[in-house]
Amino acid sequence: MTAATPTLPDTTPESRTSRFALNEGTLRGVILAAFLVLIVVFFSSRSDAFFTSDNALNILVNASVIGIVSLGQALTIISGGFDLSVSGTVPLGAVVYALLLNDGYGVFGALAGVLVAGAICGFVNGLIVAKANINPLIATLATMSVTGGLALTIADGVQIPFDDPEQGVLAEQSLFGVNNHVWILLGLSLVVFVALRYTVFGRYLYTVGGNREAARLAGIRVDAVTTWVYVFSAAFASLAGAVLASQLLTGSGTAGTDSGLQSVAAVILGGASLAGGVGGVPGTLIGVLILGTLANGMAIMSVPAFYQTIATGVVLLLAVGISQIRRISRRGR
Amino acid sequence: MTAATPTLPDTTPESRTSRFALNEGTLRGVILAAFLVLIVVFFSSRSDAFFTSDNALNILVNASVIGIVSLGQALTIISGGFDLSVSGTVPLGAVVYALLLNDGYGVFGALAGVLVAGAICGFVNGLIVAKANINPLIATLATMSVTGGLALTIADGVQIPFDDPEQGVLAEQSLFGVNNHVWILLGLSLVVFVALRYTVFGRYLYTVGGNREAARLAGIRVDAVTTWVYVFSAAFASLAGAVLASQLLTGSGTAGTDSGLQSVAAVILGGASLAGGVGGVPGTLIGVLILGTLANGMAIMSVPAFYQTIATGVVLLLAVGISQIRRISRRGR
Amino acid sequence: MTAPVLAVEALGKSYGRHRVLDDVTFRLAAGETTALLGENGAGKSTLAKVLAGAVPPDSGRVLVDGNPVQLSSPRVALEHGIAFIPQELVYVPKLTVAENVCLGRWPRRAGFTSGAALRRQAAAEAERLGFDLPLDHAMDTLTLAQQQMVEILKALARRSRVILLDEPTAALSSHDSERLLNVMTGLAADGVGVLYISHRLDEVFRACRTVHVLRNGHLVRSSAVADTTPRGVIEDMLGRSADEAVAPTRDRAWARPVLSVRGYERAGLPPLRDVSFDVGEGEILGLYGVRGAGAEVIAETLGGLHPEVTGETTVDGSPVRTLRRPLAARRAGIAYVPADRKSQGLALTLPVQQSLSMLVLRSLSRFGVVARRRERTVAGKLAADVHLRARGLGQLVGELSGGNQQKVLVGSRIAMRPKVLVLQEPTRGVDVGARLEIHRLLRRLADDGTATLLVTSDIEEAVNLSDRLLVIRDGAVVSEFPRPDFRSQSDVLHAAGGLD
Amino acid sequence: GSSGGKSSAAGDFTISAANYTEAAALFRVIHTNLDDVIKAKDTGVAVKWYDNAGDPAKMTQNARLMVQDKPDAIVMYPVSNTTQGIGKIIGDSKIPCVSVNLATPNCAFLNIDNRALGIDSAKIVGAEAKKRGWNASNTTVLIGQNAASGEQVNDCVRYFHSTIAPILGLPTVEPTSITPNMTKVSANAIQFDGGSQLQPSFKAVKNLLPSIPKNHNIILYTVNNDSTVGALRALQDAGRAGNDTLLMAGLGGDEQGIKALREDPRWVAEGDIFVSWWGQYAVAMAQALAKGAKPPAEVTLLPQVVLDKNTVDTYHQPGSVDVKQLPPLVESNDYLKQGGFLQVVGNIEGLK
Ligand SMILES: Nc1ncnc2c1ncn2[C@@H]1O[C@H](COP(=O)(O)OP(=O)(O)OP(=O)(O)O)[C@@H](O)[C@H]1O
Ligand SMILES: Nc1ncnc2c1ncn2[C@@H]1O[C@H](COP(=O)(O)OP(=O)(O)OP(=O)(O)O)[C@@H](O)[C@H]1O
Ligand SMILES: [Mg+2]
Ligand SMILES: [Mg+2]
Repeated sequence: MTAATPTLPDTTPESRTSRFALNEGTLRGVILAAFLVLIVVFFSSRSDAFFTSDNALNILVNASVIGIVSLGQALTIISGGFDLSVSGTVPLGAVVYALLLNDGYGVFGALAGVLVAGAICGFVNGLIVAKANINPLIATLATMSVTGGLALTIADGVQIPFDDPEQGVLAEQSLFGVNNHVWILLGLSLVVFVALRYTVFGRYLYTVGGNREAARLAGIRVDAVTTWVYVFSAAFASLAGAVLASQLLTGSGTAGTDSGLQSVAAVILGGASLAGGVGGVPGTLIGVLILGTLANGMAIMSVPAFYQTIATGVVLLLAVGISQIRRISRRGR
Repeated sequence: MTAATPTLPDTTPESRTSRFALNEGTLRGVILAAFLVLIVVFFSSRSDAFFTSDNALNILVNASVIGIVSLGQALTIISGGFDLSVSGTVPLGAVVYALLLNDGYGVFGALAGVLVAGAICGFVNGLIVAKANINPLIATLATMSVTGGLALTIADGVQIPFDDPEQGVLAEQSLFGVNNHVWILLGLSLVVFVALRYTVFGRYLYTVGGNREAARLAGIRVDAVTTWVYVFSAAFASLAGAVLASQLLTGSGTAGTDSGLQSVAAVILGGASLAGGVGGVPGTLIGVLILGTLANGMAIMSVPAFYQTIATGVVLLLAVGISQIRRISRRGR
Repeated sequence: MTAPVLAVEALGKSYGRHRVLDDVTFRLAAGETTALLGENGAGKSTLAKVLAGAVPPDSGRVLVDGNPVQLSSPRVALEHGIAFIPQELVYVPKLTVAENVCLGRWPRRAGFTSGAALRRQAAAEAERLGFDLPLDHAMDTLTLAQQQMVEILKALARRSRVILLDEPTAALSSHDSERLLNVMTGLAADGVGVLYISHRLDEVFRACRTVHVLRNGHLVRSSAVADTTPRGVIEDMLGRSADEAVAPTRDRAWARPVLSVRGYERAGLPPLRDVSFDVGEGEILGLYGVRGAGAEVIAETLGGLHPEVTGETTVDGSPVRTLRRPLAARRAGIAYVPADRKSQGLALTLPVQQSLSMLVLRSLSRFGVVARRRERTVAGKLAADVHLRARGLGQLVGELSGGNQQKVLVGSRIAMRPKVLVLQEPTRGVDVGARLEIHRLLRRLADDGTATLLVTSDIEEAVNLSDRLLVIRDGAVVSEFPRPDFRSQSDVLHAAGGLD
Repeated sequence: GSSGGKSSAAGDFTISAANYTEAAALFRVIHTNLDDVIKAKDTGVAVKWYDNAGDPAKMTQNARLMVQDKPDAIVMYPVSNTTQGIGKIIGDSKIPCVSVNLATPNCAFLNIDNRALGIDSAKIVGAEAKKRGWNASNTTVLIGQNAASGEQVNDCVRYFHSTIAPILGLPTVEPTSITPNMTKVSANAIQFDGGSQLQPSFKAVKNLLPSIPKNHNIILYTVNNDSTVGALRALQDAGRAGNDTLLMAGLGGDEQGIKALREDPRWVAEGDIFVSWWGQYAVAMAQALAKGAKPPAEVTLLPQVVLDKNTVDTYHQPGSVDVKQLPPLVESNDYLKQGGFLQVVGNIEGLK
């Protein structure tokens, strides 16, 4: 038998076009962005107070804590994991930040402490998930308990107000009248965006999330990648805690305890898949903004509290549903 | 090419050993049960008040609400899904139950109403997950908002005390001095156990959870199975709400809102996998009991509040970790 | 004499109490192509996985260039120059072909990488080895055969000193297989050591220099290929003398059509153009075409996977209204064996018994409750029919060797006793002995009246088993071979367009 | 203040108010009762409501939105002691502000005296228990805190304990050393965290019950009636709620508390804080502030009184929870008269 010719009939002619056509993920992002615009238009038509630059900043200010957490969460979800423990790490970061500030370490010293504390929590998470091979949902649910309890213990159950109320610099406005923590969010977004798109670490992440075993067989240090992901996620969450404390001028062991589910919702809303291997920064930010805009708009419209809850759920469904319409239904999960 | 004789040495489908050998799942269950015993022994050695029949009943009474929810959650997780919306369905069930009781429908009438309300919520969940193909975590996170908001709306934000305090029969003691809702839990456990093990529906569940696409190709109505699973889960949660209302003699729109994560924790602790296709009733019950016993034992020992939170996390990790030790690390996810 | 590039000494491996590898010792020299043979479940894949660092051995040593090494992870193995293509494809579904080819080896500069450079790198590798693949497509949009080609390219592109190939040709057409064998020969000439696992003895005898045979985890033969015969090798595999190959009987006269397909059309890729054929009662109709010609789409359509295909289908005289989903196919009496057992066929978390009974559960139950005794009997019978090697009916499918998983898949479809049996790659990864048994089984089912449609990329299987063979090319039926035999092989290949 | 919000009629006094949460009856009545009054009478006040939902982050968002409304005054019911941040936001806006129940920087503070409530309730319960001969050998005090709501709120249970312990000869513990993390207060006292809610209280008490000696009588007091009722259900379930083995004091003055005080022999005191009127007091205070009144530096007191079985009908219509009249103004809140709103609403003892 002789060798076959290398050209095979099913090397589809479209393969060339695909680079220019919208791929599934981008399309989804565009639809979601359109949905966000729709929400904004709706609220603007209902209230004059909504579509103002002040209120835009308002939305950003409110969204930035959960936004920072969501950036880290996006990393874990893309890597095929899950980090509920941020619900405990955010208050831990807040409490540690307030303590260190009050102990006179200054904003930068306190921030360093917060990042280290977060990184330690994340390292433990990473070891548990990567080495002990425990399902990330249950592992981080457990460490959420631990870090949350630690935050309360450190604060002895009470809130720690900043001794010097002028130390909320993270929450203050600077360049262009935009709050510092919004800049932090934007800066981190850029860094994560570049890391995911253009660095080897980013490729590792998508590979590990897409198929752990394939990554392992390809010689990627899956455990190390996984551990790093949790370190980043916890460090981001801890930083978000410092921001939250700066907003409140108080380190509270009970603030931000809903950030786990909230950030997961934002990331998934932004097009990531819980199966791993899919997702990105633009989608995540749009997800955060949709949730934030919704909360803001409804509060401005004085929608009764319970209806707000219901409406949030419905809009979440709509957003995910709409962005999925074009999806090829061929595969189940 | 030549042929082989048809009989091969160990084509032994009838091999006797396998029926008695411990398979991975059973082994895991045994280890977990041993862990539970360990916890019991520990607390018994620390407090005389712990190891009494009264306190055993105490634990059961506390565990039965989350136990009933977890049975339903086990179904969704085995089928490869996830139901966070129980956090909203439990209070909805509680509120509806109280309303119907106060409207004079009697316990059975009210129960019927509660089950119907739950089933409707579950049906919607099922449609969203199965037909709209939205990831169950995000879908049920959204419907959790909706059902939770509905509960508050129906109750108009207030609690609905039973007009007749004698109507808490679900929470009363009957046969052998055991509370009715504990009997309900045991009865349901038996039903679900049998359903999972011995019925066609149970088989379909494991198949769909094990590989959705393979199930579909095998002609299983994957959508229908999925929808039923969510109907059951919500009906169970709703029933759990009625039990909770009976315990409190009040339908409260804010009670039981932690049942989503709690039940997921119990089911996973009990050996189920979030990837689907694995899990069962005995494991789930052990998971529920471990969490319940821990809370009870620490309260009796007067462990300081925040340390209880921390300890719960640590023990959860230990339990999952230990039961995993023997696991073959071959497959990543 | 220089040390062999790879050697193992007294290797042992157990799963639980089950001894999978026992005291295995062999060596692989640079530039040597060696075949590793054995029945399904003999331990071939396990050995390969140990050598690739994917599975730790219980005992024994591995030596690279005569130095003992700890292959504690695939990463370490790769560092020692050992590349591996596993039997079950392991790729990243959402990434593009280019990214999968360069997995773990992105072009990098100070931690940064670029998509364009990656694509260039992948294109260069593909070009060098003569592979034509849609580099920008997501992996999960490819056919199984294409995916297999990507996996092969991925391993070859690593420029390793040792390449372990675990049944790489099981899902490939003869054209692609041939291409691969040529590349292998080229690699060996360049001093690469190749370990080749296959159930296709003809390939082994053409492409390999030495052969090792595993039986129940023991190495029972190591010799030069020239010193043995296919027959001898098979006897080593089985541990007893092999039966004479019996050409399947096909004396039946043409019978009434049970399955009729009329005017199948499909616009997408690959397209179908006015495909019509009948399968008679008791007939095995083969469909053969090169990768992408459309044969597999026809099978998938009959399995209910392509609602977009238009045309008419008749089963047993009554028209099938729609084949929109697999359930409809099943209801029409069509049993379908999909090509990819892992993603489409089996739930690896289920025990063997439940996998075998999956499609007939309703008939084994009363009022929704499964009659476990009957299920056990039925499953036991099926397991014997397909010559399953398992520790018991309770063993999880995921723990079976690849070939045995395939047998479970075929068994579960046969259980339906269907009017029409549609098979895609029915013996993918099945050993020679069991393959013949499955062929006999299919023949027996046909004799009982089942109309069988066989789509296989294995030309030998196609001509041996089919009563009639249709060649598909560019989505259309281009020629028909009544009663094909091994002499028709090259004609069939010509007609299919593979030899132009 | 500046011009009013868009939703109100021209010339109205506009207020943006944020409630602790709308999901609990206790707080919801603040909103609904005020709405009823405004709807029923021509008060010239327009209130726009926000819901803090028990969440500090949400509260911060609401503070910003309220400032954005540019109302004549702000009323804030903070969710925890994390008020420095919102104090800054509100302070920067220069809008007069009333903070209810928890102090907020740059806001005038309107509150009940939790400490006094605890002490007064302890005196009533203590007297009854002493009469029955309860002492260190046969009594356990069960107090239910809500750690998340901060120190001030939990003062009631801490001072309750420190008051009742000496009366019955139980081990004394400094109120300030009873921390949120504490479960075992002394050999005769246990603290649990019921989160001010029914079910968590039920669960917590259910779990700790076995640690209370079987022969002990129980004295129950918590931060609110939801928590007390939840604990009571658990005690009932365990058969530990007999008429001669349990004494309770409620806190809230809501329907369940008043009803229980009238009907339940074990429920011997009720800290009545007239929560449903807090909205009215807050509005009056906001108006007074806008008119330039100087509030006391510490706190402006809300109406409160600890009722026992004999005094319950002094302030409530017989057989109902409807408030007949409110306690008279005291020194610290006398200036609320300047606002004028209380006069419109009427029914405060001694105020026309
Ligand atoms: N993870 C596992 N757990 C338990 N048993 C296993 C596992 N993996 C493989 N086995 C068993 O090890 C034996 C050898 O399997 P292996 O995959 O090496 O066979 P093989 O020679 O490659 O067969 P095939 O030709 O079918 O691919 C089989 O009996 C199989 O059931
Ligand atoms: N260690 C290695 N790993 C991967 N690829 C290798 C390795 N060594 C050589 N190759 C490549 O394998 C390919 C096949 O070898 P080569 O090009 O020499 O074949 P050939 O003798 O030209 O035969 P033909 O082109 O006819 O197949 C070459 O492109 C070669 O660079
Ligand atoms: Mg194999
Ligand atoms: Mg060469």
